Amino acid sequence: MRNLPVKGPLLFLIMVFVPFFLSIFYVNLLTEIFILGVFALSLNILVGQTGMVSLGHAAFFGAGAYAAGLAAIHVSTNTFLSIAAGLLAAFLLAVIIGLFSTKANGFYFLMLTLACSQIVYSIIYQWRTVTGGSNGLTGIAPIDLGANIVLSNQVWVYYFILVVFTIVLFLINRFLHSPLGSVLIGIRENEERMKSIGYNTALYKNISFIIAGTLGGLSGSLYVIFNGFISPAEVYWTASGSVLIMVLIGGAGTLWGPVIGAAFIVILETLISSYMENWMMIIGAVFIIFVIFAPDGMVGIFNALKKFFVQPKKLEVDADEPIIKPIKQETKMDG
Amino acid sequence: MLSLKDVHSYYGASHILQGVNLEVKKGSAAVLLGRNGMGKTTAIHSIIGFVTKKEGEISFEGENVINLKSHQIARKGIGIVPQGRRIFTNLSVKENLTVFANQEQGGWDLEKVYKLFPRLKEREKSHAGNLSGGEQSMLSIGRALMRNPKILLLDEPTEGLSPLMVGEVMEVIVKLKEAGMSMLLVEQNIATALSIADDVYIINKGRIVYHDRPEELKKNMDIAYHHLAIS
Amino acid sequence: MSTLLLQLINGFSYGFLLFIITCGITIVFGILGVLNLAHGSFYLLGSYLGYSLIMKAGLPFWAALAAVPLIIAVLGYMLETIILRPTYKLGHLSQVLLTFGLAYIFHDLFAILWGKNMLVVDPPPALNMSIQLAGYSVPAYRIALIVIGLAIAIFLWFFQEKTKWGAVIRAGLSDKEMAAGLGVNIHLVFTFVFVLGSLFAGVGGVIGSPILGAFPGMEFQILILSLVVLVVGGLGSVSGTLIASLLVGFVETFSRYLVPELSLIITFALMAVVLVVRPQGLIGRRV
Amino acid sequence: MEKDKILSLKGLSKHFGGIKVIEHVSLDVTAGERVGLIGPNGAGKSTLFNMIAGDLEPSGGTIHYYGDRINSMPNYKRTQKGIVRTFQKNNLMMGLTVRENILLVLQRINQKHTQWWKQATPGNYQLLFEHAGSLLHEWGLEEYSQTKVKDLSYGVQRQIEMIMAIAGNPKLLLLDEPTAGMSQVETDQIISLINKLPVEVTIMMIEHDVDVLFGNTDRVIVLHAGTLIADGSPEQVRENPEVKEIYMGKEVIANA
Amino acid sequence: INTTTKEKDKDTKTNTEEKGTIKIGALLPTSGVYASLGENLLNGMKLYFEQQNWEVAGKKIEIVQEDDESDPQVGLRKLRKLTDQDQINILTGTVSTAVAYAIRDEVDKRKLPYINSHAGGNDLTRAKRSDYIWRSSFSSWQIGHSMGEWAYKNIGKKIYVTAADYAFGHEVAEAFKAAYTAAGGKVVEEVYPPLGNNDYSSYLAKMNRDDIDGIYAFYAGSDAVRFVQQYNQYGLKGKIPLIGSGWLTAEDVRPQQGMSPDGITASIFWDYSISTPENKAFIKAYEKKYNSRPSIESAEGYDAAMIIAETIKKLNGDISDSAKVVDAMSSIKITSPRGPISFDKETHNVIQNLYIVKTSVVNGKTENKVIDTIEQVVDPGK
Ligand SMILES: Nc1ncnc2c1ncn2[C@@H]1O[C@H](COP(=O)(O)OP(=O)(O)OP(=O)(O)O)[C@@H](O)[C@H]1O
Ligand SMILES: Nc1ncnc2c1ncn2[C@@H]1O[C@H](COP(=O)(O)OP(=O)(O)OP(=O)(O)O)[C@@H](O)[C@H]1O
Ligand SMILES: [Mg+2]
Ligand SMILES: [Mg+2]
Repeated sequence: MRNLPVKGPLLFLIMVFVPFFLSIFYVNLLTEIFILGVFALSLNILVGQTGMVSLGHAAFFGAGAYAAGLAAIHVSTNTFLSIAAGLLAAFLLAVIIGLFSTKANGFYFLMLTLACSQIVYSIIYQWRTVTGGSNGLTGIAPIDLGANIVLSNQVWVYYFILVVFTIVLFLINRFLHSPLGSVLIGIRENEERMKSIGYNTALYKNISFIIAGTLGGLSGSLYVIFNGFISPAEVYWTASGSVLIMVLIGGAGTLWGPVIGAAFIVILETLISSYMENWMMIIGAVFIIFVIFAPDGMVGIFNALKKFFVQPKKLEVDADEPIIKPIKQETKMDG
Repeated sequence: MLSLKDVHSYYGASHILQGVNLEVKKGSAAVLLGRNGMGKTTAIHSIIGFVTKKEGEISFEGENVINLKSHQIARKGIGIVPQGRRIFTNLSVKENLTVFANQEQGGWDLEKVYKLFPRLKEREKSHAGNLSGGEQSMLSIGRALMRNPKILLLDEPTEGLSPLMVGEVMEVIVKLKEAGMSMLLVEQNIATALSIADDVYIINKGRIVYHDRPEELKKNMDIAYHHLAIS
Repeated sequence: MSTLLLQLINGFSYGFLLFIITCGITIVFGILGVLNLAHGSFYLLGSYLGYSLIMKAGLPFWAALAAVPLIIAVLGYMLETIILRPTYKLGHLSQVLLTFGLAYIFHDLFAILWGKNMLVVDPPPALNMSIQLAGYSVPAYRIALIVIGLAIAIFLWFFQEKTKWGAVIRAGLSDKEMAAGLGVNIHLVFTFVFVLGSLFAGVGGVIGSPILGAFPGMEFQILILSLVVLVVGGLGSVSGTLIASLLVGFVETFSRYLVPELSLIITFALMAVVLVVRPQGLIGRRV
Repeated sequence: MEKDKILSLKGLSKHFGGIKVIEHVSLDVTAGERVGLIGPNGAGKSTLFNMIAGDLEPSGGTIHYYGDRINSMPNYKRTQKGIVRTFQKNNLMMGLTVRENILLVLQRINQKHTQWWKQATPGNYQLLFEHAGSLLHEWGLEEYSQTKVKDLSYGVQRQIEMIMAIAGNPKLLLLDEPTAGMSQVETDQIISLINKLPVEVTIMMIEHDVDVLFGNTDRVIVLHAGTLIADGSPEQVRENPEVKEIYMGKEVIANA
Repeated sequence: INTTTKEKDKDTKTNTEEKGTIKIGALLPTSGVYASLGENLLNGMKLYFEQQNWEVAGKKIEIVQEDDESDPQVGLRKLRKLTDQDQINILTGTVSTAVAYAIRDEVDKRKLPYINSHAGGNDLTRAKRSDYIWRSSFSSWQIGHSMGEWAYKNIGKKIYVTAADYAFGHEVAEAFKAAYTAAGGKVVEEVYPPLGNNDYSSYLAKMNRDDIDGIYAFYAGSDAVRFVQQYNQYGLKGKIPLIGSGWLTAEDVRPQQGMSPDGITASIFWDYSISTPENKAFIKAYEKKYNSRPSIESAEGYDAAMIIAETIKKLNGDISDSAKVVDAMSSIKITSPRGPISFDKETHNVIQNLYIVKTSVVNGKTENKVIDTIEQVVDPGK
């Protein structure tokens, strides 16, 4: 993470030039990866950092997307207004759901979030006059940044979403290992003990839930801006499951893991399903291989490789020289 | 009865035990002393098979058990009172005692354990997780006794026990020894340890740095103090 | 009045059907701590095998009911020993992912083997009729479900509460290493439990197929339903699961009758209410 | 004076179902006192601590802290107000490093815990990291600074428990068997560090090592079956025949 | 099992490079809830083009199929792949209306000729109408409406309406109710169980009443199997007549329903029992090739393929101008297995016959039979 100031901007620059080299299809695919990347990043705050595994995160995606879409249709096509509407809706929903679901722990929390998101789903599904029911909300105007700048070209949409994505990633990078971020990590490790050292864990869990939910709403509104539609399928529990898998496959609790996971799943799904009908089987097999051979996700693999190639000498020393870890006696003997 | 020859153990890449040699003779008590973090628990865990990455020879009644699985080792007649007690918190006190009991070769049964620790009988139906620290220690000892092992591995069994209880447990240990039970005891309190030991080992950074009979050690406590860094 | 009686019977039979379907996942999760997301797939495989044996090979229903669970149990045995075992040290989340991957694989396998249409199994001939009750006809098979479900419940309750096995397994859950240190071959125990859970998934598959049929994607419906019952009941006690199954059965049956507009959310709303009021489920035990 | 009375228990009781674990315990502790708490196993000592620290709610009676009734104040608030405890059974953030564990305490004391815009690196939070470093140095545990707690031996973990408690700016420090599982050296070290704490820090200590206890307290309280049976100077309590009978036993433990 | 579409397509590609190829994108689900429908649609299309030797007006035909999983997000992603990567000339498919709506703007923006071959959402040829989107299948309205008057005349004056709770179900039920009440009938009560519901016993208990003359039901797939079976098991069969849409007793669900569908009447635009020469030929060819009966969707796929081929023929193989393609398509009039069909130039929806079919037991199996025809139904377009 220390070298991010160099690597980050470089990566950003590469991404800026991507549309000049890749066909529009890949630009669109990348845009989608960024959107789902934000979604996965938001869930990672809950799952990877605070240790609360949620199976209902799609509710916030949906809240953000529907609010943004409805705002675009009924109020104004201004994109910032749509996003604001999406953020607000997701925020409010997160406050409500967080209030009681954070009281439960572990598997109960998972199921409670699932229940809440299914309730959100069925509200969206059954409120046909507003949401279009199972057919979804369609015909949402393209990006309009105000002052008559309408981004109807997919490449501009790409840039817009790239910028938003970069900002989110930058902030999350700061947040992940900040003092507040480490409070959340502490809760993941041992909530009871965190209380005993003076943290109101219920409050922090709620904060975590609200941040994650609101960011989830952001990705939902970006989705609407990008695709021009939203349907209940994106709010169904399977959508929550798939973002959870992105986080886990990529590497929970790491910065890049969720993004890599999102890219991996999107690419895998798009490419494999074009070439063979039984793509679910392949994805399933990939999961299994990951769990058994790379339990820390893709980021775990990278780290292992890095360790293997970058510091092979150090490892050998470790193995050869039988230094037992505790060598505190030296300090002791001095005194 | 039990002997370790040049045992090396690892946690991942860290090499903890670095050639430990140690022997427990039949019907005797060997005591393992050492400061915190020197490898006492690792030695015990290597014997019972909780540590899997290890080399060397651990022979029990003439058979090398170093490559066996925990449950196989335990079934050979090795009982353990682990550090931190590790009772089954979601079982009742009685279940903790009876579920793993091995009554085939007589000796200890529920009644006897209850007689030794009346407190456990009072709490018989409680969730073991609700017991006080000392009560959990008693339960852990009782659980090991119920297996009627040939050798007992005791990792700081008196931790958290009141002085009265420490006395009683020590008495039991002495009686067990008289009845022919062998044991390997890890203990922090030197006085307590010496009072029942037949052999004393001191471990430092994963190596046995001292071994003698307690009488010899008592004659020259400086050595012990030196190895244990007591000034 | 008589509609009420009819709905009561419907609630009971649906509740017991739920219990038969979910008891397998309960055993595995409650005792083993493994959230088997492939449970729905095991169930569905049971239904498909039942279909092949009964409708295609012409075996009697009861013979299939004996054979299919055994096949699934063998499959469970292989999966547990080959794939699942290496993941126990990695924690619960790994198993969730792993079994989810399995569910994906099964999904495509089923489509290859049994196609994408819905398949239905006929109930055993002796029960393939309707009984007249209070002026309404009720399928005899539904009544039989109540009896079968009750029998399974009693068996499992006895197994978990009245034998030493239950305690050994619970001990293994709380500290595997220590249980092994006390001479228990904990791997064997885990395998046994998983096999038992698979067996009941197979039983559920065969018994459920005349009512629910079998079609691709159904495994995920069954899975969600099982999870709801599991949580409402309080993770893993047999009695909790039974009560939860009946509760869900009744609430669904009656809500459909009284407030059909809400039937989509009613189970989830029930689960949310139970969890908010009792975060440990009805018969709660900390996991 | 209410003011000096840092802690005051009146008729405190705790029942679990039918089991009466603590019954009508009344007790005043003056600021700066060093109080030892002994009693047979299962007497209710840890339970008493749990109630003072807010991990358990009393079934009856009251707890006053600096004159305020805190019966139902949640545990984290009590910690913020200076009631800091250690646990009889190691209770740490196992997956984090030693330094991270300590920083979690320090950042709260220094009101930095709500900052989210800067990574917690030594550069950004120099003071906190230096403080953590000096604590570890003081205990001779620097080399474990980056080790995950779960990879430490049991005894070292107990030391981390102590460091975290002391780092938490306690006014009332509750130590539950601080030296259990410690070797002789570490025991001595802990005692000397406890004695180095500022005089105004009030300490209550449960300890089965009677030498440690009688040697380092100015008042000893004895609990038996949930009731208070003795309260006095170490000498008085030591000579109390009832205490000898129920607690000391035959005193096999000679002074080594 | 669906034999490898992809391999087949690759074959055609290699032998035909020089002649010029027309690529038809088929956005059809082969996984997810509507997988079997997608498969049948594709089978119908392939049958037709095979009969043409994969060549129309001198051009080779290639089908590029993508699985939309009936998920709008995936559908849009796959549409982009079809247009950007595969450079298709004509699009067809989508079973799910939600997917059709989701891709509507993109299709319109790209001026891509699109023959919708299944999704029935009314709005696709109403408010969301596009110059480039034409529908050869049906609109929900056509399905529901066609039964309204007939039911009033032949079933009775009071009816209970039930449908799966999703947009399609509601649209069909609305159209039926409007036509039925307009004819003079009274809808006594309605109930909408969720899609994919597994137990209808309590709904059936509600319907089991003496003051109704019939039940109108819209269910398809597994819902249809369960509903019809339980309708029988709970003793409603023989007491209250059941009518509905053709999917209630379609070719691909009836085998699973046992004898339960006996006596049900339904309205649909194609049925196995239509005894025209075109249909007989189609069925014969289909059964020969796939060794199973065609379903409604197979016929839809066959028809869509036929319309695409006719359009290409009209333009002599030059389909470079979307406007001309659309224009050519608008005046197509053919007689397909389902009877004479043409397009409504205003709405772009198909004009077709609807058939009332009744199910009865023949030789120990259930069979449908056309008992009435409602000629040339035109969707009102609003
Ligand atoms: N949650 C609980 N439910 C039921 N009984 C409990 C619970 N917690 C503690 N007890 C019982 O209360 C008694 C007192 O426990 P406590 O932990 O306070 O003892 P202690 O004095 O600290 O003993 P030790 O010196 O062994 O640590 C014990 O007998 C214990 O079994
Ligand atoms: N799971 C583990 N992974 C890595 N290192 C470990 C692990 N457990 C223990 N260690 C290290 O092994 C060394 C020996 O630990 P061990 O527990 O055997 O010490 P001990 O002598 O029993 O100490 P104590 O008196 O504190 O119980 C310690 O340095 C410890 O940090
Ligand atoms: Mg140890
Ligand atoms: Mg205690």
